[in-house]
Amino acid sequence: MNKSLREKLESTFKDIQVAVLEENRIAVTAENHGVLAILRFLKDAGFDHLALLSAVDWIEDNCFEVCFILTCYMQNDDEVTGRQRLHIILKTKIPREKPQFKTVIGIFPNAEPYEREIYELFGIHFEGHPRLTPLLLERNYEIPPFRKDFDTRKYVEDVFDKIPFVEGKDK
Amino acid sequence: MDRNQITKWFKAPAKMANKYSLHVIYFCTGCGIIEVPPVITARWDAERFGIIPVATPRQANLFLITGYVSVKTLRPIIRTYEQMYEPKYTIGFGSCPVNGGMYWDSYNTIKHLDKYIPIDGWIAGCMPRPEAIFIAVTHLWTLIDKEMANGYIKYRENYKSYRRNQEMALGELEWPPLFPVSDEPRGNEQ
Amino acid sequence: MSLELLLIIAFGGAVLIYFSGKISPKLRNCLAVVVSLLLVAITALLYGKSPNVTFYPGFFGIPIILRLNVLSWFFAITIVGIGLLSIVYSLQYIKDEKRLDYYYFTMLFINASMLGTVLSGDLISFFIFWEMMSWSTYLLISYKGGRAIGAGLKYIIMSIIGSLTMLVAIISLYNRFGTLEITALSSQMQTAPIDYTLFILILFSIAFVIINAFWPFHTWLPDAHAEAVSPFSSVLSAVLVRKGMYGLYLFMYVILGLNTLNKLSAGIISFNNVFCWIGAITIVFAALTALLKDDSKRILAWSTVGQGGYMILGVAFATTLGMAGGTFHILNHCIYIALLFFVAGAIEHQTGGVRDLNSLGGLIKKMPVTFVGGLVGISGLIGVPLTNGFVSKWLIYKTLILQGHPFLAFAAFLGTWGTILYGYKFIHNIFLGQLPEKYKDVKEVPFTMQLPIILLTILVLLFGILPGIPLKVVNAIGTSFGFESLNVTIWGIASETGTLNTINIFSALLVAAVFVWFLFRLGAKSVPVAQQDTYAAGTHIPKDKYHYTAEFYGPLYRMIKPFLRDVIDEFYYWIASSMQRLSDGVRRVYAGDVGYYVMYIILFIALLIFVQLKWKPW
Amino acid sequence: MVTKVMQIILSPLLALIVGVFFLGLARKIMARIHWRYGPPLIQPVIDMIRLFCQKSVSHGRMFDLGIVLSLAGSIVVVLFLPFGKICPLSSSGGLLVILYIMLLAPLGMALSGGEGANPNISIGISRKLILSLGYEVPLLLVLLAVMTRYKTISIMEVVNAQQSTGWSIISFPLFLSGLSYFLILPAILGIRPFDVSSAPQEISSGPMAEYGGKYLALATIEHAFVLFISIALFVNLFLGGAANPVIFFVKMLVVFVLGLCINAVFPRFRIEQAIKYLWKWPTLLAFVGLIITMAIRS
Repeated sequence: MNKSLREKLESTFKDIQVAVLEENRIAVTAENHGVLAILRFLKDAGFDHLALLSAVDWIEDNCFEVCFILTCYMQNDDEVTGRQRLHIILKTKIPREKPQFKTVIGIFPNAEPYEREIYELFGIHFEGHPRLTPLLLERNYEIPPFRKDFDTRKYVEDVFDKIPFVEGKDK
Repeated sequence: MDRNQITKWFKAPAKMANKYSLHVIYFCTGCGIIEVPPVITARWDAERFGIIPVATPRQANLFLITGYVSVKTLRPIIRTYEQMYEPKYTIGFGSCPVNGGMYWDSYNTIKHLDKYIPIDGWIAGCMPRPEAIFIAVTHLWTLIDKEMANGYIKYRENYKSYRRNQEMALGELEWPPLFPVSDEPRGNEQ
Repeated sequence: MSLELLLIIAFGGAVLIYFSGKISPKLRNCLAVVVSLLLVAITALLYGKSPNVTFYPGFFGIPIILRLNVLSWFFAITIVGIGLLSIVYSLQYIKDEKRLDYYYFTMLFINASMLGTVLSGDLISFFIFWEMMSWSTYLLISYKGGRAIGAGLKYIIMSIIGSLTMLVAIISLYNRFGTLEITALSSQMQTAPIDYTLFILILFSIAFVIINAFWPFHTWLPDAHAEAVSPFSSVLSAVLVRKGMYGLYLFMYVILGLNTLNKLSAGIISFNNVFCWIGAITIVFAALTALLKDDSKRILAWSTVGQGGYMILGVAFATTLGMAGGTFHILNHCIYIALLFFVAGAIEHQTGGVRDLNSLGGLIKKMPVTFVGGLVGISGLIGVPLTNGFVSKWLIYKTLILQGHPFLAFAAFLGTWGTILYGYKFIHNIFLGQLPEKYKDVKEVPFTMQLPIILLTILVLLFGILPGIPLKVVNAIGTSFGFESLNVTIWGIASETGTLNTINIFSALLVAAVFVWFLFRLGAKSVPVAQQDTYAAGTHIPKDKYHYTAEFYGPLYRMIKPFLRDVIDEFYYWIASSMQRLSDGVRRVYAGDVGYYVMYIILFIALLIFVQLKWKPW
Repeated sequence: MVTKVMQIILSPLLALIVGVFFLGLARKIMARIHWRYGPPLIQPVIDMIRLFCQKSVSHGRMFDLGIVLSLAGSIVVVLFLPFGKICPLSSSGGLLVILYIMLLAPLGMALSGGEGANPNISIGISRKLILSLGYEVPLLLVLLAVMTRYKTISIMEVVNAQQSTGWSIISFPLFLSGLSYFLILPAILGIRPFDVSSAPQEISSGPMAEYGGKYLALATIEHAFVLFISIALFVNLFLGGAANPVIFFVKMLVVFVLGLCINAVFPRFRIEQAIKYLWKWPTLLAFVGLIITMAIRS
């Protein structure tokens, strides 16, 4: 089944690399402007469940990598052979200075909290997102905490360690 | 009950009563709470020592914080501590409330809990066993005996610095200060 | 101090106030208070005496008689007392409404006509004053317009039916005995055949059951109370509804007398039994329906319907204890239901017309006097010891149990527990819990509205702790009907089958409360704290959202709601709509132009000819 | 006269001692059923001493007066209940007065809880009142059956009548009423199968959510009195009430331990289930008992 999918993908989209990692894992890397078209194509092909939307911070080659993992919701794992259902991992790279990306809520509505989380922790701005507000963190940070250049130890020193212990009597 | 127990009862009934009737309120944060049910049920019966879990801080006089304290959970912990009545004791369960434990360098956890509320007893261990609670309680008894379990007195006297620490960690606090902080107006009456 | 002077002041005062209102509102207000005070003074002075005045206004030669005995004095004092308190209450309450002269006039006119019904010595004047009372009540119920007119209409239709049956009975009495004077009637009724007395009694009791809002005829009362103005709804529920009870007393005991009443039974179905079972159904049905209501005045209206059942349970048993219990309950109910309507009116006045119990709360800190009034009123309604409701209920229960009617007693107990539930809901949803943001600056009611509340609260507690005072009058009523007198003492009833000593209960409770208060002071002094500082699992308390009032007894509603559909109300509405359809059909027949009428005549003649040819009847 | 005053002082004290002893015993027996040691018998006393020494917070004057009224009401009820031969105020009001004064305790607690401005408390109180409506139906039928059977409303006469005609739990018609009373005893006491109104997990101990320090101490004393009153009423009406307090105490102990065994092993009812149960079997038994008593009497 994934053989034919590979040909279909390579035929419809031009600058796209499709690799079969393992027996039912397909990795697709594409340019970031073509991602929405690929997502729509895969959704029509039956992969209607956006299992995961996350980002990776490649600080050496100065780019973020946004990853989508899609599965077909109705096709469940095969109990007999233990073979898992077919997962498609779609990756794109976006520049690190001013990280921009288009929101995928139009195709997958359940991506809304994922995008808010990535915005809060990585700083990737998703235009077209209805309410891009902080989701988890209590305070705001100038460098989003999940980035590699965010030095947690220094942050802890200058925020928490500055708070003095309480000894002796107040004046 | 040996003879000096009875004399102790008559000399200081309040202190003895505080020792042998510790109504506990658990703050179930992090991975510590899984150690508490065995403490209450048949295997390590806590009721032998007069320790009963209660529902609200108003009825409790022992506050057990089990597990790491994230910045967000610090608010309810402070509010719950302030809602408890005066002779109250707190025990930090596990190494995370002590000094952040394995999350010592995380941006999102509170490292030293006793910068924000006074802690009378610590139980070290990355999730200590249920018996550790009884050891802590027995130590608490000796502290109460020697008048050293005075976390709540320290909180009352140094409330200004505690409040300042809390505001430094959490930014603006939405509940009025418990004790009159001299420069701020006292907002506790109706 | 004769009776005509009393009536002249009552009616003349009403007219005087209407015209003085044209001059200046202030003059009208103080005149109204002066007139009511005068009425109370005169009635109080008339206690011992029983004057009898007859005069002939040239009306078929039937004499109009005014007389006063201890029964009518008992009702008269409640009428003028509650009348005075509601006038004082409405000085501030109704200040900013329009058409105040009309309001004060009808208010005093109703009081006067009720006084007239109570003082009348013969059935003609009784009927005249009764009609005056019904019509002026209709005028005052629909005073606020809008839905009130519908409620007033509903009331007037049902009271007209009652008056008509009463008129039929009066006419049949007149042509049978030739006189309508009550004392003469009572002597002649002894000789009348049983079925005739039963016929007269049923006709009269229909009128009295309608105005007393017993179970089958109760549907007008909840609407009338919810729509009427607060001071009037307290007069309406405290005193006007109890005219039905006065009528029942008049006929069951004064005219028929004890022995004929007991003869009125065919096998087990005696007149009293039927009345008791109606009373029991009223209690249970009204108490459980009141639970479902969310409007503070509707809850009180349904409780008025319910409490009527206790009175009839006591009275219909024709024993000394039952009579004492029923009569005393009339007085108690009149006191605490007026108090509760004043409290509901005060809340409505201060919060700008809000009666919905789901959106109120926490007013105890802002209106302490009203809270104490409401609390004492509700505990009187429930019958908590040391309130007057308890003594009368104790008497009623004792009769029911000792006469061997446990199921009636069970229905009465069930009604009491229903009262506890809706009583606490009334107190909790208005006074306790979180104070909503929009009632932050609600102040206490002005003093003229507080005065009636304070007076009635003192009365509830006084008659609860020293029931001897009212029980002396109640006992006098009983002896006037021929029952043997009760052994009444200042602290309650002393009888061998179980005494009630309220002084002991009061002193025990006082000592226990003082002892517990010292135990309470033993602990450390407690710090007062704002309503935001309450337990919420450590989270911040949202404004106005941390309050549980909507669907206060949710699980219970879901269980008893299907059984409590007001079938009687729907039945009446069905009758009304079918009557309307019928009259609509008739309207089509008389279309109005002559052609139709000629056609009808011809058709009719053709029909006659056909019948003659076919069957030759002539 | 002196013995009267002595009795008036003695009976609440006795009731308090018995009630507190029952509280301690309850926790000990519950622990033993759960295979654990359980606290010492005097643990409630220790708790109360500790609670009295704690500071506390008050939400307004009604918050204080309500709990005082509730405890005073419970003490006054004890004065009307015969404890063996001691019954100080039996002459001024019988079973009806007891039934009505038993109202003061929940009403006082409800008023003071309502002032605590906490929805947990309001939900707890509304459940408590629904539950009281639930168990009052069978309780009233039971009391009416007893009253019609002995043709009196004074409890002392019921006790004396039972001396001669034997315990009413054995006599035919009242056996059903006695069984029905025993079935609703956990509901009256508010213990395990029916503690839906003070459920610590769901509504953080209902009406007691805002009580701490001396308020909680008074609330536990009031609970001890309610424990004593409900069981003493059962013993007086159905087990013939004893000649001297010791036998009376033994009878109460038996009834309490039996009730406790049911309570220790049952999960908690939801409020609808509780009402359905209360209005099904106990009411049926009480109803049949009342019908038969009326039939025999007339």
